[in-house]
Amino acid sequence: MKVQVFAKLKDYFDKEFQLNANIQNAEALKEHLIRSNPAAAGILERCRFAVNDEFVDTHFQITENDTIFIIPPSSGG
Amino acid sequence: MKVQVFAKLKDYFDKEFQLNANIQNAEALKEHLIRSNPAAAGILERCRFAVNDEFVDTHFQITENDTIFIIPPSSGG
Amino acid sequence: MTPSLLSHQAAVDNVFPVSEQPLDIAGLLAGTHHPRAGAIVLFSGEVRNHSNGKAVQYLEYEAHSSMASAMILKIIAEARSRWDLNIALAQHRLGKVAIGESAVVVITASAHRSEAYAANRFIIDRIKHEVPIWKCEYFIDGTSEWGGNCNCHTITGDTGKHVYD
Amino acid sequence: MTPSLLSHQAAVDNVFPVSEQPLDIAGLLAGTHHPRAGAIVLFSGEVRNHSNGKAVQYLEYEAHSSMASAMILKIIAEARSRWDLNIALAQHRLGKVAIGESAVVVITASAHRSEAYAANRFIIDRIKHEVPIWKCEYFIDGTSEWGGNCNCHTITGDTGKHVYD
Repeated sequence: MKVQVFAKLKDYFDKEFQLNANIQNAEALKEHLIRSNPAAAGILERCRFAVNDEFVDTHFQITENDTIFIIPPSSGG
Repeated sequence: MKVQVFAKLKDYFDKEFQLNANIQNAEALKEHLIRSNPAAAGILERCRFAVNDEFVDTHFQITENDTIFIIPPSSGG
Repeated sequence: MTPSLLSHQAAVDNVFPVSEQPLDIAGLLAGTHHPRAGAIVLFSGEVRNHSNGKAVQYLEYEAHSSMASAMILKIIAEARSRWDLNIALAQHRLGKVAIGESAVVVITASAHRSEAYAANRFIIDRIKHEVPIWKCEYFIDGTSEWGGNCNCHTITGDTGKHVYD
Repeated sequence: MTPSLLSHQAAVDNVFPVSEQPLDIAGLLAGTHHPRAGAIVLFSGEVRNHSNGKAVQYLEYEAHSSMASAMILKIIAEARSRWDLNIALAQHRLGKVAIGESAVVVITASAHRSEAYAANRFIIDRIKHEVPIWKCEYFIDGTSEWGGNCNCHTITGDTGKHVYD
């Protein structure tokens, strides 16, 4: 899968990266990322996940060709 | 005293006119005008009075040199 | 404070509360940027092409001008005392106003948006209910009517007391 | 409907919900006259020179653009379904934004003012809390910070649930 992150998450991860680990769903992706960079746990716990311009819940089944966007809390306006 | 009226009141009275009757206060002025043109009673009962750019109450003592403005309900905006 | 900001500020402070000329909404808005204001709210009351089911050709506004001006300034001062506003202005058009033109504009600016919205609404509600300005609607069919009067007194029992929903 | 109104209308309907260019607030407002709209409300969220006591030099907005655009259009559609609106548009600036410039504009128009205010507030609240747009504050002292996050989840216990005061 491809992962794309935004805003403060870029302090912890590349803006875009490929993950080939066996990750089933969005929750597992979050846990994987926290293990790979524990300092990002705080912000990751407050993020949502999106696929194809729609939010998905943490049980969303990720397939190999998906691009997962990790969405921190909004601060627009 | 001088009297000045606005909006719908102009259907019943001249825009400005002089009154030399012995009229003590705003309430008496209203009654005088209703007697002189009973068709205006409905609108006059809903009007307020102003002197020197301020609303005055119906007991306001009118002196000879005052200009009394009769103010229908607002319909600005 | 930059010179351009100063001149904008001056332009805005000199807004006269009633105007026989078309309201320059874009110009007023351009003058209301403020480095401390995070939120600007503008209200424009515009002339509709229908009123109570009748086709409107244009409106004409009459006022007790000096009293209307004084009252609008007082309402703005009251808004400033209630909310922390960087900018507060209002201007009402007088005379003939065409469909789609602005009859009244209110601009408020504050650090946060709640104040700007609340103050804006407060100012326009007070203007519409209390300030001695009257509209006459001229209809396509040739008739005309002094219309849209505040009739709060039927609820409050007092021509000096209003309900601002 | 006059030709000039048609072109205005077209201009407004083509407003893209996010823009890398400075927002043309006066132009958008000029395009939002509508013969059936008696009330127009405009909100502009502008960049303040201070944030949490620190002097701000400028902001930079980042977005998940396609998702942000889709969500803003959906929020506008929801506003239109809740209120009878003649006009509803919103545009958020992306990239570097200077002090006093507009970061976001919302314009609503309706027959009566209550709807225009309520819908306007609804749209900006939803945009600020939900749409994937983030601001980074660059301070005069050379530091920067991703700031002002929605933290409703601390109240609602759910990153997808918001409180709009």
